[in-house]
Amino acid sequence: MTDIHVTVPKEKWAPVDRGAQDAEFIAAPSLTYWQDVRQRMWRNKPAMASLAFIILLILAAIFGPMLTHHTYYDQDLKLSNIPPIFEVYKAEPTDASAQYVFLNSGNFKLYEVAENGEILGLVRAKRKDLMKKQHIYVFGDAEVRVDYSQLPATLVDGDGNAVESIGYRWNQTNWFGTDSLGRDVLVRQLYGARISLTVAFVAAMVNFFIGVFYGGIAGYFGGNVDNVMMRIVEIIATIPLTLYVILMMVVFQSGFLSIIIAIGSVFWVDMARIVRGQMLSLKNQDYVAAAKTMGASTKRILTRHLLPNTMGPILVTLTLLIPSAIFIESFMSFIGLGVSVPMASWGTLTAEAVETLRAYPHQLFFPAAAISLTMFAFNFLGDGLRDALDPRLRK
Amino acid sequence: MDKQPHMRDDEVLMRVRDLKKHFQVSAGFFGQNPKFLKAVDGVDLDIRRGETLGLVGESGCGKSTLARTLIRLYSPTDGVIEFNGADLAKLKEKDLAPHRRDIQMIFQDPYASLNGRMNVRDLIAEPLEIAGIGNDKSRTARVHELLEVVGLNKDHANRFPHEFSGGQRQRIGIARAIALNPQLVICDEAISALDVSIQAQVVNMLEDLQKELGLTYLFITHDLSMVKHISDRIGVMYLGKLVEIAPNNALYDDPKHPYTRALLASIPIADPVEARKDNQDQMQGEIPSPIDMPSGCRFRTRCPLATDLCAEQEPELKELADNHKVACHYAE
Amino acid sequence: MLHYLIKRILMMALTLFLIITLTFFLMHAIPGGPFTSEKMLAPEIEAALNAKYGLDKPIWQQYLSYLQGIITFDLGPSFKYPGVRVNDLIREGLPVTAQTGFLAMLCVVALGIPLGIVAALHQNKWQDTTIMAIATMGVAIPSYVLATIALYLFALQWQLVPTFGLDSWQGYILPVLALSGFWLSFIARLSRSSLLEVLGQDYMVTARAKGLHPQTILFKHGMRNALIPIVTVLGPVVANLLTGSFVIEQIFALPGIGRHFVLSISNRDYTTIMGITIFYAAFLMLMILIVDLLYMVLDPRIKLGEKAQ
Amino acid sequence: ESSLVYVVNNESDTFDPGTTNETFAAPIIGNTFEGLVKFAPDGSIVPALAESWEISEDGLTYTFKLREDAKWSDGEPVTADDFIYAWTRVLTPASGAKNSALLYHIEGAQEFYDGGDATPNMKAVDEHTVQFTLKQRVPYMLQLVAYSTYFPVRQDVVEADPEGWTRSPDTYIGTGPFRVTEMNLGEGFVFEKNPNYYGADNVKLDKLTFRLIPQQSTALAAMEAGDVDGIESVPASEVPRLSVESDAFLVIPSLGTTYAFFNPAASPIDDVKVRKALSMAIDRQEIVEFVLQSADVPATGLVPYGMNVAGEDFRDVAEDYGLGETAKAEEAQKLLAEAGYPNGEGFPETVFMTYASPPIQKLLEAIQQMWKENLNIDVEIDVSEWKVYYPEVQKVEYQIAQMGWGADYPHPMTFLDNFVSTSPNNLAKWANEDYDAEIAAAKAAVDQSESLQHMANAEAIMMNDHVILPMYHRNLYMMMGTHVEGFWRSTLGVPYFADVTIAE
Amino acid sequence: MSSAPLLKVDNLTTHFHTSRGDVQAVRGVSFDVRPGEILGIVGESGSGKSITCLSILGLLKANGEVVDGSADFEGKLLTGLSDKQLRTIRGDDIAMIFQDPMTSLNPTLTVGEQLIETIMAHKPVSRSEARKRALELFDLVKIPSAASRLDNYPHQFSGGMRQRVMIAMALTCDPKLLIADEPTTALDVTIQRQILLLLKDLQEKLGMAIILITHDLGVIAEVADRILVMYGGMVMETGDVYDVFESPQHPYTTGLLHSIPDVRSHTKQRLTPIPGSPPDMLRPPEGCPFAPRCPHAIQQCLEAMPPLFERPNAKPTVHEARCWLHHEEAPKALQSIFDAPEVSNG
Ligand SMILES: Nc1ncnc2c1ncn2[C@@H]1O[C@H](COP(=O)(O)OP(=O)(O)OP(=O)(O)O)[C@@H](O)[C@H]1O
Ligand SMILES: Nc1ncnc2c1ncn2[C@@H]1O[C@H](COP(=O)(O)OP(=O)(O)OP(=O)(O)O)[C@@H](O)[C@H]1O
Ligand SMILES: [Mg+2]
Ligand SMILES: [Mg+2]
Repeated sequence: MTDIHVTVPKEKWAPVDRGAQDAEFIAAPSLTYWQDVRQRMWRNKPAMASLAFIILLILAAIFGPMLTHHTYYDQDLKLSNIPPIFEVYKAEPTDASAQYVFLNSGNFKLYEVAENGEILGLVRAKRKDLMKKQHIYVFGDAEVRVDYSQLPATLVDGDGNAVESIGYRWNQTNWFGTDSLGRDVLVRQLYGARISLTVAFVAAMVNFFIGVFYGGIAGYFGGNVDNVMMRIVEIIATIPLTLYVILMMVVFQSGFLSIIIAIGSVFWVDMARIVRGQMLSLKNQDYVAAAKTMGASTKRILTRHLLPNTMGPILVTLTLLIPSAIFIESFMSFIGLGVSVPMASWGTLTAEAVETLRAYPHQLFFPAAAISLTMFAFNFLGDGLRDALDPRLRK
Repeated sequence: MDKQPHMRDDEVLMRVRDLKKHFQVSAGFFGQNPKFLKAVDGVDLDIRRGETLGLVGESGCGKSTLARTLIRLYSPTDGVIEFNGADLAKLKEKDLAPHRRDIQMIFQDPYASLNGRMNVRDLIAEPLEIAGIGNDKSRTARVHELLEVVGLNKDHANRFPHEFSGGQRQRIGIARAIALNPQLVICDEAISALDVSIQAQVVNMLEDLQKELGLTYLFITHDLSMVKHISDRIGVMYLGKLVEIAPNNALYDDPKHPYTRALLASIPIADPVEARKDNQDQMQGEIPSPIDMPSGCRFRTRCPLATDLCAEQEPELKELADNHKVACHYAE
Repeated sequence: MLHYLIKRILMMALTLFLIITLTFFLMHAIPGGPFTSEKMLAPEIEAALNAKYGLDKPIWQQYLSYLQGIITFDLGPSFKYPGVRVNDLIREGLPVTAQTGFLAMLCVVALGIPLGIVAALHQNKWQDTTIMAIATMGVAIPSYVLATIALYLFALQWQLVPTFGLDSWQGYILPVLALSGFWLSFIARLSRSSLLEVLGQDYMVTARAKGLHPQTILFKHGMRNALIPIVTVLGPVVANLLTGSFVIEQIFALPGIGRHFVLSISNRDYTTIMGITIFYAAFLMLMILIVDLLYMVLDPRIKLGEKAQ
Repeated sequence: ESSLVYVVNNESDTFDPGTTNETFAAPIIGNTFEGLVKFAPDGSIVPALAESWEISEDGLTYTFKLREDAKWSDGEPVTADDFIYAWTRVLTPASGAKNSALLYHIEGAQEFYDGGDATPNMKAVDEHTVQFTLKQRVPYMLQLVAYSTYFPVRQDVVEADPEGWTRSPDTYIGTGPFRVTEMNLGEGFVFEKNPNYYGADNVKLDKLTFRLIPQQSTALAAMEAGDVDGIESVPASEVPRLSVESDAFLVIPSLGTTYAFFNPAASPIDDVKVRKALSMAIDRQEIVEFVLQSADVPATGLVPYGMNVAGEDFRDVAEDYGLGETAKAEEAQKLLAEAGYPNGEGFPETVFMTYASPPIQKLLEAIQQMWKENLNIDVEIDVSEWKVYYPEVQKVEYQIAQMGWGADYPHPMTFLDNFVSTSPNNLAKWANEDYDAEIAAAKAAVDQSESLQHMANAEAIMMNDHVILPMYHRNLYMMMGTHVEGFWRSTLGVPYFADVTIAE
Repeated sequence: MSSAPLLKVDNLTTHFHTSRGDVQAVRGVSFDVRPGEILGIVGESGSGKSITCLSILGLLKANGEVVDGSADFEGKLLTGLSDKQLRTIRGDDIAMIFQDPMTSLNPTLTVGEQLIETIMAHKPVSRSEARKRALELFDLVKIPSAASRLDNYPHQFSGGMRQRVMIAMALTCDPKLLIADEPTTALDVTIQRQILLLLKDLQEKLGMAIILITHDLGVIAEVADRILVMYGGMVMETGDVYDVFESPQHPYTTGLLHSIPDVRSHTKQRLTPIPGSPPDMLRPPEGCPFAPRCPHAIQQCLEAMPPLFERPNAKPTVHEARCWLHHEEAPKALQSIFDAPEVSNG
C-alpha cells in the first residue's frame, strides 16, 4: 500500500484530461450463451479428447475396413477362435528350420505360426493317444506332444521334456484374433461400430427430440395435458417390448430401418419422465415468470429457459441410455428384427461372445472394451457439455 | 421538472376494477377446510397513460401480488383488468401473448428472475429476440447501450447472473424490462437494491425514457423519498386494498388516511443529527393477517382513530379532493 | 388432494384397461400360438387343444371373457403349464423375485445415492473419478456379461459363493449385484449431477451460515432438492426390479417371475403374458403415482392436478 | 443315505405322461413312471409292468400280462383297467393330449378321437391282462408301448383334478422307481426311492434331485465347482475342452438329424440340380470339426446312425446320394451350370430362413460362406423368432428352411414317416407316390430285413430328389460325476437313475 | 471506545476465478468492529460489500478465494479455520442476514422448519420449545399470525416477509456479531423502523455488534455508530457517522449524499447522480478506482492508489479518507472542496 508521506510530483496535481481518459479499454466481444458454451467446451480437455476419440471411431468405422484385406464375412474355419496373444513354442529345436507353434487352450488345437506371431496354419495331429492323454504332432524329425494328463496342458517333445517357449506374441494376422468362424474380430468390430454407433446416435436423438420434448411439454403444461401424456408413457412402458418387436418384424422388413423405428417408438419414456419431473419443479421459478411477461412463447420458454436448466439429468440419462440401446439392438437382432448375418453389431458380438467367455475370452473382451470406451467418451463428453452449459460450475 | 402537458391527459391505460387474488393456503390432505389468504382483495385503480403511479404500503400488503396479477402471472380470483381495450383478467394464455410485450415488469427478486444459464447479453437481448427486433449484431449493440444506461459496462455482457452483486442483478432486470420500450413498466422495488447514486442514475433514465417514449410506470417501492420524487400520483395499500391515492405532493402535504400518516412519519432521514432527534411513536396495535381479516376497516386494529363504526363498516374509497381518494370514515 | 387422487386412480384404471386391450390384441396379432411346438400336431389335435382353451372362439369373445375374469382378479389358466393358474404362477414366483429385487433396490438406493454424493462432494478429485469410472463400466457392461463373468470368477474360480440358487445368503450376492449394477451406476451418476446443481445454490450458503451440521446441510437441504430426478428414476426401477429380470433368473437359476415374463411371450402363453403385464403395469403405475406424490412432498411448489398458472 | 443332484436345462410344461409331447418331461416321467415294457441300456425292449406279452400271428393283436407286484407309488395295485383308462383318456380330445396320434395305430382309435361312435379296439381282459389290436402291422409297436403316451395313469387322481394332479407330490402317483417328494415350479424336483416299486430292492439311490438351471454355462460351473453330480448338457463351446479334460464328460449318441428343407416348389430351387448342387457344396466335415467343434456326425441322409432294424444299422444299408462329408465343389458347380447358373451367375435371390438360435445361425453363416466360395452365389439368411418362423414354414412360404428331427422311438420310421404325403410334418409339402408306397410296404412287411430294404428305398427316393439338405446327426453332450455308477441315458435322451449307485 | 475489537479485518483481498480472469472483488479491506457497535457499510453496488462479509465467514462460492489478508474474531483467525471449526462460530457467534431472501431460503422447507432447525442447531432445546421460540421471533419481526405462517413455504411469503424471516433466523442465538446485508430494503418504513429499533435494542441489551450494509443513508444515519464507505473493492472513507455525514472527506461520499432526492422539496428536481460507471473489477484501474468518475480527479489519482489519509478531529474514532486531495502537498484550492458541506438533505 502506498505510503501516506509519499511525495507527489508537481505535474500530477493537474486536473485529469478527460479526453485522453476516454480512450477506454476495449471490451471483450460479447458472446451469446452458445458461443460461450462452445468456448468453454473447447477448453475442457477430457471432453475434447473424448470427442476426438468418437470422431476417430467413426472414421475408423467408415474407412478402417478399407485398409485391410479382411472382410467381415470372410471365414477361414480352420483358423477359428484364435486369440490375439499367444505363447509361441519352438516345435523343431534346430534353428535352421525352426518351426513355431502355439496351442489354443480353448479347443486344444495346434497352429503353426511364424516367429513374429503371424498365423501360418492349422497342424493336424498325427495321432491321438487317449490312454496317455496326448495328441502327437510331427514336425520333420521332431515330435511335439500336447500332454493333457495334467492340467493345464503342456507341450512336450518325444522324450517328455517341455518344449522351449520363445514367449508371447501378438497375433500379426488378426490383431484382435478370430471368431468362431475364423473371421477377423477387428474388422467385424469396425463394421459393428457402424451399426452400434448409429443405434447410439438414433437413441440419443430420439431421447433428445422425443423424450425431452414430450416430457418437457407434459411437465410444463401440467394438469390434464400432463395426465394424459404420462398415461400414454405408462402404456408404452408396460406393453411388452417383445410384442411390439415381433409385430414390427412381421409388418416391416427386417433390417436396420426397423430397428431404428422400434427404438424410436419406445426408447424415450425414461427420458420423458425425468424431464417432466424436472419441469414440474422448474416451471415455478421466477425466471420462467419473467420470460412469460416478455411474451416468450411456450417453445421458447421450454427450449431457452427450462431445458438448459435440466441439462444435468438430461445428459446423464442420455449418455446412460446409449448402452441400453446398443444392447436392445442385439436383443432385437436375436429375435430377428435387425441387420442380417453375417453383419454384426457390438451388441450381437458381445452377446455371442458371452457364450464362449471361458474358452475364448478375447471374443468378449474387445467388443466389451469398445462399448466401455465409447461410453467413457460419451460420459466425458456429456459431463463436459454439462459443465459448459452450467456457468455456475466453472472452476 | 414538470412533465409535458400532453402527457398529463387523463387517458386511462389500465383500468383495474375490484381485482382480487386469493391464495388457498391451508387445506387438509383431503381438501377439507380450505383457507384463503386474501393478498389482493378488491383493488380499484386507474393507471393513466404516461404517468408514474407510485404504490407504497406495508410489507406483505399485496403489492407484488397485485403487480403479478396485473401482468397475469397469477390469474385473478375476480375482477377486471382493462388494458388496451382488452380485459386481461379474462384472456386465455394464448390470447395474452400480444399484450405481453406492452407490459413489462422488473421483479422484486432480481436473482430468481434471471435464468442462471443465460449470460447478460442473452438475458437482455431476449425480449428483443422475442419481438423479432433486429439481428444478432444490432441486438448486441442495443444490449451494450442498455447496459450503459443502467450503469454497467459492455464487459458485463458475457457474465452470468451469479457473478454479480445484488444491485448489479437488479440493473440487469431493469435493462431487460425497458429494452422493448413497453407501454407500461411495473417496477417492483426495482431500485431498492441499488446504491443511491445508481438509483439516481436509473431514476433519471426512467424519467428520460418516459419523456421520450411516453412510458407509464407503476412504481412499487418502500422508499418514500424516491417515490415522491418520481411519481405523479401515489397509491397507498394496506392489507390487500388501496386506502389512499393522490397526486404526490397532495399526499405528502396532506395525508388523509391514518396509515399514510404513520408511514410518512417513519421516513428515515439521511442526517444522523436530525434522524435521532425525532423519537416518533411507533404504530401500536396488532398487525392483522390477510387470512383472518378484521371486520370493517382493515386498519382499525392499529388505528388511533378507530371507533365502533370502523369495526362494523368497511370504508369505501371516496374522492375527497381533486384526485385524492381515501378509504377512511374519518378522513376529510 | 383427495380429488386428485381419485382422478388419478380412475385414470389408472382406464390406463390399465387400455393396456389390457392393447396387449391382448397385439398378442393375438403376432404370428404363432401357444400350441405351435417343435413337432407338428395333427390338425384335429390342434383343433381340440384350441377348443379346450377357448381359442377357437372369435377374438372379441375371448377378449370379453378375459375381461370377465380380470374383474374377479382371475388371470386364468396358463396355456403353457396345464394345471397351473397364472395367479399361482405369480404368487409362487413373486417371493423369490421380490426378495432379490428388494435387495437390489436396497443396493441401488443405499449404495448408488451415497456414491453419487461422495463423487459430487469431491468433484474432480480421485474419489469422483474412481466412482464415475466404475459407474460408467456399470452401465456399459450389460447385466448378462457382468453376471457371467462374476459367476465364473466368484463362484467357480474362487468358490466364494454358490453357483446357483438362493439356498444360502451367499447365494444372493451375485444376483443382487448383477441385478442392481446398471441402476446403481445410473443412480450414482444422476445423484452426483443433481447434487452438484444444488450445491451451487444460495440456500446452501445460508444453511452453512446458520452453522448447521454438515450432514443436515447435505441431506436436508442438499439431497432433498436433488431428489426429484432420482425418485423419478427410482419409481419405475422399483417396479422393474421387483418384477424380476429374465437374464438374472436364467443365469442364476432363480425360480422367479422374470423368466416367466419373457418365456410366456416366446411361448405365446397368452394368459401368462396378460397376467404378468397387468401385474407389472399396475405396479408400475402405482410406483409412478407414488413418485408424483413424492414430488409434491419434496417440492411444495409442485401442484399436480392443477393447471399451470 | 445316498443322494444325487442332476441338472436339467429346461422345464417341461407338464409331467402328465399321457398328454405331454415334450422331451423336457422325459427325465421326470422316465424315473417316476413305467409302462408295460421299457428299454434296456442296449436298446432292447424288456419287461416292465408287464411280465410277459404275446403278439398274434398277424402281428395285430398285442396281449400283455401284468406282474402281480405291479403297484402304484401309493401302494395301490396296478390293474389292466388303469391302462385302458389312460389310453382312452389320451384319445379324448378334451384331455388336451398332444401325442394322441401315437395311439392311432390301434384299431378305431382315430375314429374315436374324431368323435365317431367307434370304440378303440383295446380292453382289459382281466385284472392283469391288457390287450389291443392294431389296424395294420407296426414293426416298432413295442418301442411305442415303451413311450410315455402308453403309460398308465391313476383314474382317481386324474379325475379329481384332470390337470392339476401333476402339480402336487401327493397326487403325482406313478409306477416308476422314484416318487416325487417336492415340486417347485421353476426350481426343480426332489424324488425319493419308491418303496412300492416292484424292483425297489435294486434301487440304491435314496434321494434324487433334478435342479433346473436354464443356463448351460451356470450348470457347467456348478458341475465343475462340485455343487451338482451331473448335468444334462454342456455349452457347445466347451465341448472341445471338456472332451479332453474331463472324465465326467459323456457323449450320448442321440437319434437326431439337423437338416434344412428345400421347398421344391420355389424358384430357383425347384430345380433338383440346384438342390443337389447346394447340398454338395457344403463341407460337412468342416462344419462338425470347426463350426460345431463337437463329435457330431456329418449327415448325408435323413435317418441317423444307430437305428437298427433286423440287426443292421439303417445307414449301413442306405447310400450317401452323391453327397460327401467334404464339399464336392466342382461337381456342384457343374450341376449349377447345368441348371443355368454357370459360376453362380444369374442365381436369383434366395433366402435361407431360420429361427432364433445362435448356434444354428452360426452354422448357417458357415454354409452361406461355403456356397459363396464354392458356387459363387449369395444366399441371404433370414432369422425370426420360432413362433413366427414355424407358421411360415408350415405354410411352405420359404425357399430353404432350417429344421431338424429327433426320434420319438428308435426306428427309422420315426423319420421316414414325416415325408409321406399326408404327414403334418412334411413341411416341404413334397408328395411322391412311390415313396408312400415304399413306406406302406415297409410297415406291412413281416420280414424285418425286407422292411429295412423298403425303408432304404424310400429314403433314396426322397434324398435323390434332394428335398432336404442334411447337415449332421447330433449327439448329446453331458456330464456325470465319475462317482456315479450305473447311470445311463437312452438314445431318446431319457436319463435313468434306477440303477445308480454312488461310489465313495 | 477503546475496548478490544470483536472483529478485526485486515487487508482482506478476495478474488473470483473466472474463465475471463480474476475478478478482484475485494481489494485490501481493513476495518474493525467493537463489541456493541453498529458499523454501517455503504457503497457502490458491486463494490464488494457482500463479498467482504462472505469472505469473513468463509462462505464464498466455489470460484471465490481469499487471496490475502485476515479476519480475526475474538482472537481467532477466521480466515484460517476449517469449515468444521467455522461451523461453531457461524450462526452462533456471528450470524448473517443475506441480501437476497428468496434464493437464500430453501424453497422446499417451510420457513418454520428453517427457523427451528437453526435454533436446534445451536441450543439444546426440544422441537416444541424451538417452535415456541420461532413463534416469538416471528412476532418480534412483525409477521402477523405467526402460528399459521410458520408452516408456509418461502414462495408463499412476500419479499419483505422473507427478509424478516432471514432476520429472525439470524437472531435465534443472540449472536455477538450480526452481519446484516441490506436487511431492510424490502420493508416498508414503519416495519423498517421497528426492525431497526429491535436491532438497536438488542445491541444495547446484549452488546451485540452489527455490521449493517445498506444503501439507505437514512438508515445509517438513524442507527449506525460508524460508517464505512466502499468503492471498487476498497474502503474509501471511514469514520464516525456524524463526522461523515457532516463533512464527507471523499468525493464519492459527497456524490452519494448528493444523489438522494429531497422528500421535502415540492418542485421536481432532476436527481444528481455521479456521472460515469463503476470500474470493472476484472481490470480495476491502477489509481483511485473512483478517479474516472471523480469531478476533482487529478493526474495523480489516475496513476497511483491513494492511501487512507486521516482527518484530524477531536473524536476517538478516526476519520479517514482515501483521496489524494488530502495529501499535505495538495493545492489548497483542491482541498477546499471538503470544507463546506453543502449537503442538502432532510
Ligand atoms: N461468483 C462470482 N464470480 C465473479 N465475480 C463475482 C462473483 N460474485 C461477485 N462477483 C463480483 O464481485 C463484486 C463485488 O460483489 P458484491 O456482491 O460484494 O457487491 P456488493 O457491494 O454487495 O453490491 P450490492 O450492493 O449490489 O449488493 C461485483 O463486481 C461482482 O460482480
Ligand atoms: N404464492 C403465494 N401463495 C400464498 N400466499 C402468497 C403467495 N404469494 C404471496 N402470498 C401472500 O400474499 C400476501 C401479499 O404478498 P405480496 O408479495 O404481494 O406482498 P408485498 O406487498 O409485495 O410485500 P413486500 O413489500 O414485502 O414485497 C402476503 O401475505 C404473502 O404471504
Ligand atoms: Mg413484494
Ligand atoms: Mg451485496
